[in-house]
Amino acid sequence: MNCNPLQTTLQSPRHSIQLKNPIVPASGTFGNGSIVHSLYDINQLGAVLTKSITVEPRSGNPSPRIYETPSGLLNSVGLENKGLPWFLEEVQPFLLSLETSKWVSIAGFTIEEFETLAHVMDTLPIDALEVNVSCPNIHANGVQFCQNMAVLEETLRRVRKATHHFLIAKIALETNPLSQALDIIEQENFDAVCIGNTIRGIAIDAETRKPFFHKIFAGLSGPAIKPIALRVVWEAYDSHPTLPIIGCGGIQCASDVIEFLAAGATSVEVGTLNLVDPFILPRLIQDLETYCCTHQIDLPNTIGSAHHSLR
Amino acid sequence: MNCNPLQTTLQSPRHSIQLKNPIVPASGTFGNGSIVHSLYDINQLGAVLTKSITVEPRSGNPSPRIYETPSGLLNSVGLENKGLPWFLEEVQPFLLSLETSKWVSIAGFTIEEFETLAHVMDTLPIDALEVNVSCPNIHANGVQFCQNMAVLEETLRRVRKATHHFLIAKIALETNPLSQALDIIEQENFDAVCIGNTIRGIAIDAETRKPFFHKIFAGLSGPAIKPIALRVVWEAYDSHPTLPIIGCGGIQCASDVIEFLAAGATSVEVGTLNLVDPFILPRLIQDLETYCCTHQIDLPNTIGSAHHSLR
Amino acid sequence: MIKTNGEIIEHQCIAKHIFLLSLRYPESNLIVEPGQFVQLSCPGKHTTLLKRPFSVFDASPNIVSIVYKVVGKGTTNLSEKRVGDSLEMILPCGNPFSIPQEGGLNVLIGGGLGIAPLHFLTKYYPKPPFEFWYGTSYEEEWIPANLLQRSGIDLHIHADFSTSNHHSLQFPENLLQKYQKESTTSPTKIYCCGPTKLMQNVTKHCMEKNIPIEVSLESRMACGFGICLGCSFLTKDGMKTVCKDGPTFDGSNVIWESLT
Amino acid sequence: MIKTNGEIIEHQCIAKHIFLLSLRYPESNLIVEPGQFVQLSCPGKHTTLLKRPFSVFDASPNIVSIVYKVVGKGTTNLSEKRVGDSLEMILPCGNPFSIPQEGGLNVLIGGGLGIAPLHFLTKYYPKPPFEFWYGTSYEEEWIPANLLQRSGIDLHIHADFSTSNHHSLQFPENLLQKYQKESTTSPTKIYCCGPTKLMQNVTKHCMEKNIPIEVSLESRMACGFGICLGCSFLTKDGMKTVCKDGPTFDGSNVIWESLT
Ligand SMILES: Cc1cc2nc3c(=O)[nH]c(=O)nc-3n(C[C@H](O)[C@H](O)[C@H](O)COP(=O)(O)OP(=O)(O)OC[C@H]3O[C@@H](n4cnc5c(N)ncnc54)[C@H](O)[C@@H]3O)c2cc1C
Ligand SMILES: Cc1cc2nc3c(=O)[nH]c(=O)nc-3n(C[C@H](O)[C@H](O)[C@H](O)COP(=O)(O)OP(=O)(O)OC[C@H]3O[C@@H](n4cnc5c(N)ncnc54)[C@H](O)[C@@H]3O)c2cc1C
Ligand SMILES: Cc1cc2nc3c(=O)[nH]c(=O)nc-3n(C[C@H](O)[C@H](O)[C@H](O)COP(=O)(O)O)c2cc1C
Ligand SMILES: Cc1cc2nc3c(=O)[nH]c(=O)nc-3n(C[C@H](O)[C@H](O)[C@H](O)COP(=O)(O)O)c2cc1C
Ligand code: FES
Ligand code: FES
Repeated sequence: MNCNPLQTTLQSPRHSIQLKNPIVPASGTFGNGSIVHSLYDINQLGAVLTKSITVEPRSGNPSPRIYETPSGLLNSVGLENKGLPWFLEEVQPFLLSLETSKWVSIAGFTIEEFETLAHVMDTLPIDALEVNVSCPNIHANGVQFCQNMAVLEETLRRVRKATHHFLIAKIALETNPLSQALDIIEQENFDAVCIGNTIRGIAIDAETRKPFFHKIFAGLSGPAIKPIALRVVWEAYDSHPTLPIIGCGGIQCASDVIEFLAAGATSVEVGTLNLVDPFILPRLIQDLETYCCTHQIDLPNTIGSAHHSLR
Repeated sequence: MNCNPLQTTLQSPRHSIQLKNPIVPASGTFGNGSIVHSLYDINQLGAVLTKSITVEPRSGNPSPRIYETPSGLLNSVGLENKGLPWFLEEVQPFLLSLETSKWVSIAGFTIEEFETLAHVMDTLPIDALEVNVSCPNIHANGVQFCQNMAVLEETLRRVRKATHHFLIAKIALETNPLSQALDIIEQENFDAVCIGNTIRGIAIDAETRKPFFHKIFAGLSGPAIKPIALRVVWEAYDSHPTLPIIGCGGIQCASDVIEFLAAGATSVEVGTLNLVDPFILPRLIQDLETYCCTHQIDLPNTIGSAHHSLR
Repeated sequence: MIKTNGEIIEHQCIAKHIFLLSLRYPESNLIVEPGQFVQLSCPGKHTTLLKRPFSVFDASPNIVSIVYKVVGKGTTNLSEKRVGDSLEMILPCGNPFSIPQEGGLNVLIGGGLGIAPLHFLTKYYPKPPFEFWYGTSYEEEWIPANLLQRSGIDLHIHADFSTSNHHSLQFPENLLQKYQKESTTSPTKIYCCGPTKLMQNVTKHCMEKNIPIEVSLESRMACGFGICLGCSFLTKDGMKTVCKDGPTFDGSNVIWESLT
Repeated sequence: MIKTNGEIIEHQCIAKHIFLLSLRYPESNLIVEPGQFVQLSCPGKHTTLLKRPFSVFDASPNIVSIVYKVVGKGTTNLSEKRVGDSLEMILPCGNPFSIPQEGGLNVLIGGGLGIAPLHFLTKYYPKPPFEFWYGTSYEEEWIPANLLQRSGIDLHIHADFSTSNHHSLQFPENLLQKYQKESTTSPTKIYCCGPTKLMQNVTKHCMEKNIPIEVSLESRMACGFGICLGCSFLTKDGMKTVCKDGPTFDGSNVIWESLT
């Protein structure tokens, strides 16, 4: 059989990055790569993406942090990380030693923090910077950056000024109005959008009838949210067909990947399933290859194909 | 053991309805009650709620209409029903013969249709009218009534004028801004809010890489959405503690019911699980009774208790 | 219609990806008729929520058998179950076939697993003469003849693997034509179950020849007992549910275009 | 650490709601040490997504055994599995206990199922003298002594059902006090596994008496191998993950308040 390669290109007006394949780990569900690299060669992945880094070290939220829901996971990790200086010292050397696309995720609680992070990352020879604008903005009453259009615009503008890197805005699936947020992402010369992060949910302990998490709210991820993530990707491609989309939410098998591509994603990120099966990413790549072979399709023509089928 | 009764009261400033217990079938997942009544006595339910009725008969959406997702269900039934005259002739007599709280769900595609339905229902001796404002408004580009605050306000106002019934506004879980929608519900003298309807999702057939549903978008329900529904109930109770809330989304066991009550619901609706297990509602009532007995709690003190635990 | 637990008492692979599964349940007064189906929960490694509908292939007091093909999550889970495992089920669902005429010639046309309810029909009504036509496009999916004949009735099984068309559209037309040339009596009734296209073609043929035709339809289902309208489709008598108003229908009443 | 399929070769109920489960896997060169755990997938009627962590109760080449208690969805599913079924698992996870000193007196304190990794410790290191103290608050959950002794080592099992307090807090204190009165030699090391409160109390005692204490912690986990930070907690050396940096820790390093 004539098998097409799995290469995919995230192409914006100003930048483009080529990936060996569309399979990328989602931030926060892959550590910083080194643990998984001891299990298999992570250079085979489309890209490696680190856990969101903040300026200051953060001990995150109190335990418990994990609650399983039907086909999903609520997490209240709270962006635990050892902060920017540690990242530069400990994570950077490993990341830069990799031979695939190297992506770093940054998270701020103020616009200034985002700016600082982008500025520092600008000097590193990485391939893309994912800007986690789905975290709460402490200046806007804890509302997510992507939920306040003025804040979003200002944040993206200042990040864009601070770095020449390929920039990905990672937004919440609840972003409203979605179309306006995407307009801003395009206008502020971001190169791609990642759709999306976890959905806000809560858990209550039926035994004690108290909130399960200290922070009450937590982020829902996993297969449960896939139909929603797929819908938001669909809508984004529909309204912004030239903005590269990285689909994320509940992916667990190659046909899920195909569905996200057909809905309009150029690549995907896989989160929760890494926690269920540490070896899932290489299998996804293999299965995707098999799928494309047996169905005689290539990736460039698959991206957005569910939309084209309607015309 | 000293067991407390499961009675619960939906109490608004102008109206109150007492239910034998908090267990109510969700509209559209129970037919009009008669099929299930042939399986068990549905008079034991807290209330019986009919499938949403529209003014005109509707044949609904083309098949396929059902797609299973991980712990969830996408449906594209499209409000199929035989219309108002049929309802009055065929459903009404059965409904009125019941000996529990009788609720009717109405859905319109224009404000006028809602008004007409409310007006006609006003003459029937039913106990509550659930107003499905989560369906698309054809005058507002198909946006749901509850997503456009001006439309929502006007709709509720005219429905309220058209009937003296106990009125429940059934809103989408995605309603944004939620707090403003709840303000409107209270201001327009609605008596309760049902939170919530299905969440918009899509499915793509990985084999053909085409949308699975003719209408592309469908409604996601079932256990997958429970953490989200519970969160919206929590937020509603937090901001509007005196507005009675009917919680709905993914309930499948008695502890789910307890969680919704603790989050702030006064009663609950069960949808998808009726389709999985036609006998679930009586079992929920029984299990809830057992739970309350073994935990020595009563319903009035359970409602909202997860909030009180924080104070 | 009841909900009960069925204990697996027989589970064997009878063709490629095709299994015969028999379940024993405690309720003894249940009447299960040909054309009805069961809603079977299929838990296992692959997460499932809804029960899956399967036609009754055979039934005797306290026992129901199905024949199923592994096509996805639920049926894969099912195939890993073993004798002694127990599964929740709802049964009987839907309306049975109408009673075959004793004097007449009842012709049964089954495509693929459409064989299941027709097999039960021949077993349930031992008196009427049946002619049983069975086709499948893949030789390896052929259900062994001894399974279809185990009811002790003399069946005429016509098989046709010659068509590569996987909807087996030619098979009934060829046979119907052949039948009409060679036979002296015309069928008094045709019962058909199989791929939708097959049933549509047979119905067209029957309507032309004025032969009563009864079909057993399939649809994506959620509840399986008429409360969700997930399986509604348009008939000449208006919208009907496959699960509750059917799955057996007078073929001439079906508006085939509405069954995607 | 590998992902593999374990075939159930032994599954028995050994006390109320408590089961012994042994799985055989194909990989032969795997080293599994006491204190490590397995992440076991628990599919079945109740939907589960994540694997569940269980301490290794015993291991020999190609075989790993756990002892588990039915407390929720996954363990209920597990209890319905039968010999011959196979389960996906990740193993070995986490760090083992440090090697017990051969000359010294190693005291093991297990509360409830905390017994599991300690049992494996006694079996894995046959030489060092152990004193094994085992307590459980519910008599019906008592794991039969023959299971704990089957390794052939002479164990001193001290049981105490007298406390109705279900965290069994009194049991180790009573025993530690008794021990210190009666014995001439002091323990060279204490290994403890059980409810968090128990471990916290034992640690406090040990720190007062200057006895080295190693604990095996529990936490709600997602990944079980250090990539999600779902099980992070504060130690005197900063944030650590239970799954990757532990589950075995020097008790004196743990900040107990951060383990809710
Ligand atoms: C009234 C009725 C009687 C049936 N009788 C039989 C029978 O006797 N033997 C048998 O093997 N099958 C029968 N089916 C089909 C059977 O229900 C499906 O094959 C089964 O539900 C697939 O479940 P799954 O979880 O393995 O597939 P899924 O993982 O849910 O889906 C995989 C694929 O299976 C197909 N499929 C899914 N649901 C249905 C459905 N409801 N109907 C048809 N195809 C579907 C689709 O192509 C889908 O892409 C019957 C269906 C109906 C409605
Ligand atoms: C390192 C480690 C070793 C363990 N070793 C054993 C062992 O040897 N034997 C054994 O029986 N159990 C052990 N546990 C606990 C075991 O993992 C849980 O009992 C199990 O995950 C519960 O799964 P479930 O699906 O049945 O419960 P769920 O339905 O998920 O939850 C039901 C209840 O179980 C409890 N629970 C859930 N997850 C955990 C968890 N990760 N840790 C503790 N309690 C939990 C909670 O009280 C919860 O409310 C260990 C846990 C860890 C972290
Ligand atoms: C434990 C956990 C930690 C996460 N941490 C981060 C993070 O640090 N930064 C971020 O942008 N997203 C984070 N996420 C979100 C994931 O990257 C991903 O967007 C989300 O889980 C949805 O994808 P999934 O359904 O495949 O998991 C985290 C998710 C989980 C489950
Ligand atoms: C098949 C189906 C049909 C539905 N029809 C209606 C309807 O007519 N009117 C309505 O207000 N909600 C309708 N709903 C939504 C349910 O009433 C309920 O709000 C939703 O399914 C969430 O609850 P659940 O997760 O318990 O199913 C329908 C849901 C399903 C699955
Ligand atoms: S499947 Fe629900 S009405 Fe037929
Ligand atoms: S459970 Fe994921 S880091 Fe420990």
